[in-house]
Amino acid sequence: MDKNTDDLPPLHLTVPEPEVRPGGQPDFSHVQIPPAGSVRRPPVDADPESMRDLAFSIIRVLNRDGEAVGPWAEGLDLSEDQLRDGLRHMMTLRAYDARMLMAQRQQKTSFYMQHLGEEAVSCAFRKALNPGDMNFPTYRQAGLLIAGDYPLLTMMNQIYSNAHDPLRGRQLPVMYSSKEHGFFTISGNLATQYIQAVGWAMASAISGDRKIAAAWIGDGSTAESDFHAALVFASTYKAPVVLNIVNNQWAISTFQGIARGGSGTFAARGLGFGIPALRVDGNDYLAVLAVGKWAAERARLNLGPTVIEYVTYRVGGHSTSDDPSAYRPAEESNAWPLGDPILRMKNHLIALGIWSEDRHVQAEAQIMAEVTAVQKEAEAVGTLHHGQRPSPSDMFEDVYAEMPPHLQRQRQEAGF
Amino acid sequence: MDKNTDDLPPLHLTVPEPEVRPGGQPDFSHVQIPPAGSVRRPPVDADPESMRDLAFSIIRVLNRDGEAVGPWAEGLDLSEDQLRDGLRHMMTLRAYDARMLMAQRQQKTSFYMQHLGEEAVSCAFRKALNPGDMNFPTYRQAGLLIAGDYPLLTMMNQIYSNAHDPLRGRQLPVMYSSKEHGFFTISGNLATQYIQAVGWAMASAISGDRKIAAAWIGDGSTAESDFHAALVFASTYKAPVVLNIVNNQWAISTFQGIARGGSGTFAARGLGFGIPALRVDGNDYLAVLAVGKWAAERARLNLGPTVIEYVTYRVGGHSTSDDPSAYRPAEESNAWPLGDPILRMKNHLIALGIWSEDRHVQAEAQIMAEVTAVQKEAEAVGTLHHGQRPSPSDMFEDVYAEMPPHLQRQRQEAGF
Amino acid sequence: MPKCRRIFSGSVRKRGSDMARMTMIEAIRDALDTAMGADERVVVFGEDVGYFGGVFRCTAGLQKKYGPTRCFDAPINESGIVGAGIGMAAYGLKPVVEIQFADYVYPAYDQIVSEAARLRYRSAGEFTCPMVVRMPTGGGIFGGQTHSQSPEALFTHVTGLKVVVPSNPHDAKGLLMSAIEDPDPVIFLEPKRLYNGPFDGHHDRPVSAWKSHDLGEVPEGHFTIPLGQAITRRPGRAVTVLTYGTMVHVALAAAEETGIDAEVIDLRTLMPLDLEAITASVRKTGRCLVLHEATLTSGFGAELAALVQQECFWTLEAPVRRVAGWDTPYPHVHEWSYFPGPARVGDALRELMEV
Amino acid sequence: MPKCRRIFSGSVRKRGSDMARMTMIEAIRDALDTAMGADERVVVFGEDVGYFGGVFRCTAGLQKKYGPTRCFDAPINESGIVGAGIGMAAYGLKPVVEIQFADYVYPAYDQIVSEAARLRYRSAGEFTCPMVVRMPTGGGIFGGQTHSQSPEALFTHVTGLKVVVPSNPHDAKGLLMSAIEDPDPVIFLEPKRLYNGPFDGHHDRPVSAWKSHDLGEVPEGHFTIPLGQAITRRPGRAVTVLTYGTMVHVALAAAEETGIDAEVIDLRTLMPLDLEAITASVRKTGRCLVLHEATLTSGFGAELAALVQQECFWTLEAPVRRVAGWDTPYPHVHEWSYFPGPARVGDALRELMEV
Ligand SMILES: Cc1ncc(C[n+]2csc(CCOP(=O)(O)OP(=O)(O)O)c2C)c(N)n1
Ligand SMILES: Cc1ncc(C[n+]2csc(CCOP(=O)(O)OP(=O)(O)O)c2C)c(N)n1
Ligand SMILES: [Mg+2]
Ligand SMILES: [Mg+2]
Repeated sequence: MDKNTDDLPPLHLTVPEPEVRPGGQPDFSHVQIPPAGSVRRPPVDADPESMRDLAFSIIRVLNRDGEAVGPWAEGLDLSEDQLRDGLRHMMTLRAYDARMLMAQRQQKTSFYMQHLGEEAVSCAFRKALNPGDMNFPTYRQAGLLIAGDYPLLTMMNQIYSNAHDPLRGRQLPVMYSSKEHGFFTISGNLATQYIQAVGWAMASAISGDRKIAAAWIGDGSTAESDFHAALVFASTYKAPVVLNIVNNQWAISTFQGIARGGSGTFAARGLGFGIPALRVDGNDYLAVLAVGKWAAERARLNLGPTVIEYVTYRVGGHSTSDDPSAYRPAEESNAWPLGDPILRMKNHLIALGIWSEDRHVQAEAQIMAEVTAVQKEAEAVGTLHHGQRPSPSDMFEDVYAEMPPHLQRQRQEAGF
Repeated sequence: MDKNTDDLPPLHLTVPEPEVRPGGQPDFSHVQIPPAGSVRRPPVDADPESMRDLAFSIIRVLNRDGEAVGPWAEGLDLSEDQLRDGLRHMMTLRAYDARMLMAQRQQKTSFYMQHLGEEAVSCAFRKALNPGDMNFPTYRQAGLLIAGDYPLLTMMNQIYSNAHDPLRGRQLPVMYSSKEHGFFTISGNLATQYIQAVGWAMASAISGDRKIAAAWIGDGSTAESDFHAALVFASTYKAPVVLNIVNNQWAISTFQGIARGGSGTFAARGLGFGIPALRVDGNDYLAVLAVGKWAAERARLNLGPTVIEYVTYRVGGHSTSDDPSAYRPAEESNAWPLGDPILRMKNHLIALGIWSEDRHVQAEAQIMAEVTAVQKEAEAVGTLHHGQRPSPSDMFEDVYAEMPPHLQRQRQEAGF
Repeated sequence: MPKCRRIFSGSVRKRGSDMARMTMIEAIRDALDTAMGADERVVVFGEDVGYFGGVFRCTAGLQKKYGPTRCFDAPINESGIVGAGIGMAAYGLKPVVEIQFADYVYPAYDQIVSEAARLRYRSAGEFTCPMVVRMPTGGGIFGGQTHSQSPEALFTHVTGLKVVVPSNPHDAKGLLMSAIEDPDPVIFLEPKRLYNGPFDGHHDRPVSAWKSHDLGEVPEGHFTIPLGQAITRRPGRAVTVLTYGTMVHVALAAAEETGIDAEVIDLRTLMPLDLEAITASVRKTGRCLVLHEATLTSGFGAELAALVQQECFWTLEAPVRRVAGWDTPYPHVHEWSYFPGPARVGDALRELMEV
Repeated sequence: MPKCRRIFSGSVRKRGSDMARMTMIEAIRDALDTAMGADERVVVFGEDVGYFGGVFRCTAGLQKKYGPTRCFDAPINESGIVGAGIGMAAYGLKPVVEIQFADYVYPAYDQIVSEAARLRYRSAGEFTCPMVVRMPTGGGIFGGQTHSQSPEALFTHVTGLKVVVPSNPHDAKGLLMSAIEDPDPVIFLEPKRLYNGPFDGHHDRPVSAWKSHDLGEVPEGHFTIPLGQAITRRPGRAVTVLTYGTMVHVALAAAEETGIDAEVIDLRTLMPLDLEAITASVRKTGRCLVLHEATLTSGFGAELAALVQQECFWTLEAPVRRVAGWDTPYPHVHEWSYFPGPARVGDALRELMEV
């Protein structure tokens, strides 16, 4: 035993703090961003230990000139239509967000959560999956639905909790569910679905099926214990699942340093489990798609799980209940070095000669008109407090497959 | 999207299995064991990333000739008495285990858990700590008490749940508690205390104290979610805590491959958090002590947590309720390549010329006589079903600091 | 064990000679085996349940018979076990997971409460969770505070769950098979003190075995007992005893020993509850004792007492009385002072009759 | 808001002019501030509670005042928050941790039930857990199923815990300060719909503010209300209403609107429970309504009903009646059909008086 402890300076607690707070000058100079095309692309069956570096870099495809470069660009082979669809999906999501935010301010709904700045992540990843695969999303992946051609009208009906909401007004707005579209019912409880995705993938493997699962989690939520459960199970049973981490730098008011602790990156978490872990530019549609496909292929070939960290930035508030200017400089999002995913994709299409500034302005207007038209349609059905709303008698349905006697009695007492 | 999924072979679930089961030939040839003295000893303030290799090796001090060799041996500087004490503590623990196992078979207690083969881990680690430091042990670290000179008699009184049991018979046998001896009350619930240890260490840092904490967990229990909570908190706040993982190859009937999954080692878990992670020969008293001191120094210098994986083997059953021959070859423990910690320490002392075969035989007899004498003393007080037992009226005490009215009423109703 | 009339009301089974003598462990294993044999979607996993067959051996032999992807060991992470089970159930399998002891279910509590119980509701029936969570419960084996708990009330308060507690091998099989076939999540609590034989609380008497008990006779093959049906274990006119699990046997012993003509109702399913059976009996007897091993305050007995006084107020001749575990952790050495044994139950019956 | 008589029985405070008008958020913050100022051992942490001051702003300004090692952001891991808190409490600090919504306490349930609640018992008093776990509870803000729950019964069943639910700023401060000074773990449930103003269930009427309510007046400085003491909010002779939190205000409104002379008892502390106050009132009125927002089955109302019928059987003129949240998840759009508002409570009162 050391005897001279008393000579040591006293201990003190380290509490990580972001570089800047409101009033300060936004500064992302510590974020190391490798040039597009510079990170290697290992074969999908490479030994996880051999690609450890990928957890500490950032895979990028689109360079400053809007060109798709490097090994991750090569296998993509997207048609012009696919490229334009990608852009359109992101633009649609942004327009949708704008309208729904406004609707919330007009009290047509109680709550909304937007994707501003993160559109590429869910819109691109959707295209890495096949029909029948299942996403276990958080509340910030509506692009999975939009890029999967889920009807905007149905989404809005959910936001308005009106009579056509397929979830019958039971869920908080944005907590969509669509089995057909490979979109698992969203939970309000963080991280719980990460392990469920692993279980779903295990079930597919147990059944000798060919479907894979994709789990979704935010940077802050990786701190939750179910994240660990998911990694333990996925690693042990080599479950065919893609473990997505969306690092948008913030968890409500809490900067990513609190959840990340001393590890350099969130992707690094995967390394402790022998799971390949890749870090990707989340504002780069093509990089997200390329890495998503790589991971999906691994899963489908029964090579097991992959961790993907999408490096992006939450430009808006956490939700309509949040005002980020209270805890970070208002201009911080402008300083974010990975740019706007829509702008970058637009520039790529222009560089390819299949798009133009004019067509973009046109498309923007057209998309907004479409979204607004659908919104009218949804509002004609009803909004939170007006129009056709789900019947309160529905409240007692679906608690169980068959309504047990005590709920029948309660429904009777309620008089619905 | 890939369109030709149907051409792929169907998925199948991987369920890890141990190399051998009963009937098979024990085989540890896959366990790579570096020679004693061959693993480097970085300075305590080295960058965690720079010592990544230590999570995949095994730090060893005692070689086959009983010599203490290499960089980890150098700083130890133990006196002859300290060396002999180490041996004596391990021998005492083994004798104690033998007697208590027997007592359980004689139904003097309901339950017991032994340490056979793992004596070095807790006996040596205890000597890396200072008075005032706090261990958060599992049920398999009684060496912390024995090496800390906690009275054997009190331990036995706890095993017998007799009138002198300081825990008043409330806890299952082996679930000791001693604040004075830096031994936190053991929980029956796995892993819960790992994060509590981190909290305790944080409290010490918050208070500007100089005390550190040591957390303990088994290989199987690292799968529990609170393990993750502990690593997240320890990594984030740089808590002055040593995070011990005792990998004794088995979790009841479940081999370590189930909890470990695809990662090479349990120590590797620490790497995902940027926490230095060391793997140690758990059957090597000097290696355990050297690494324990190194980690304790880091903590005390406010450099943060360290993960230590002790590679050892659970020679006995999980508990008196377990019969391991049902799930592993009975001879497996003989094949275990790291040897017997007591034998190795004995050989070291003999090599140093401060011990002999004769003295060992003598010591063995003497220790057993001592333990047996204490056992008689404890049994004279009482055992589970005989002699002086705690009063049932005590049952209602300590639920709260002050007994609330409803418990007073219940005690009255109970008639105690 | 006192003789009790067996009334098979509600049990749906092939009649005939297909009966076997089983312990409750064997009956549970038989239910799992039958379900796995009949339906490929049934998968069984949990800590130590694979090669070894579970610390209580309820799954012994299943891995060998159905292969390691149908019955396997899980990492020690209860939240992971239940969470993975939910994912599997949502995929379309029928997972039957084991929590090694009910005392260790709390790490999985969030997955059960926030997820399993609400999947159907929040997705309007699109995703469902046909999963069974089995766990040994109750004391009587000197297991101390972490191998003795009875957490049923923590599940009955959670809407969307069904909660089942069998009291014998016969029911254990029939109820477990119903639970596996149920479209919703079922918490299946197995009184561990009953695994190897009936137990009436006389811990100082020789242990008895299921093979000499009527209810150790278990139908072979497919056999279900519908969830939500209580059963009268002993008809009586003086007082109704509402209980379940181990306490059924204690209640029967107390009735025998006091000579009080108690009607002992084995609830079997706590949620949904067979309120009709309860009120019919209490209206007849006018007195009611509620009996469980779990701690008293906010235990399931509170709900029973609240319901009985509400439904049978005008026929009650005395307040509904509760006998339960004391409001303390389960103390190792004082197990038999803690356990509500036949003496305490008998006293309560006598006092209740004196009102 | 109906006027209600304020009875300060049991509140220990400096009398005089040291009173301030506060919302419940401010009162909670004031309690934390006062406690942190007086005792260095008090530390406050949880998700978003540091720099930002909590999503409901209950901890705003505390980090600035006491520094980041006394008030800080925690990773999003409720089990970690409570588990670390237990370690700190065992060290000798007095952690006050925040769970962002009561709906998110389940991941921490194991730490609370298996550890915090039993530390003192299992170590025979050697290690203790003087910790407060605060969390916003209840509905009324269109928060849907995961921002509306009232899990109090899941804690009252766990021996070793104390459970507190304030109904106004005055009590929130006094009870929270007692909770912080308490030597044992306290679950402190804050009805979020009351944070900014009293709420009687008339969601369609203009919101009112605490500043125009008597109980928005809060003593400054050190001020405690002992745990375990109920208070009569409205004396009455016709029927006793047992309730707590938001429902206190609903009960007062229903009494006012029906004209029924109800005695409304605000329990304030559910564990330990002020049984004397309860029985004294019910023996006087002969009728009892139990009222809470949590789901009915196995809710804390079951325990109250069970106790009342047991203790007051001979004076009860009607069965104890429970009004509570329906046994369904809290449905977003049907919030006001789910919430047991003044109409439903009024109906129940009327029916109870007709028996
Ligand atoms: C179990 C649980 N704890 C706390 C919350 C409250 N909460 C909702 S979102 C959020 C932040 C999540 O941040 P992150 O994971 O980074 O996702 P992001 O919102 O940035 O997409 C918190 C704390 C919750 N929903 N569930
Ligand atoms: C939360 C919880 N789950 C399950 C158990 C049952 N259990 C007790 S010990 C044990 C195995 C632990 O194995 P390991 O962590 O490797 O420790 P070892 O016994 O080998 O020292 C299990 C599953 C428990 N005590 N607590
Ligand atoms: Mg985030
Ligand atoms: Mg082990």
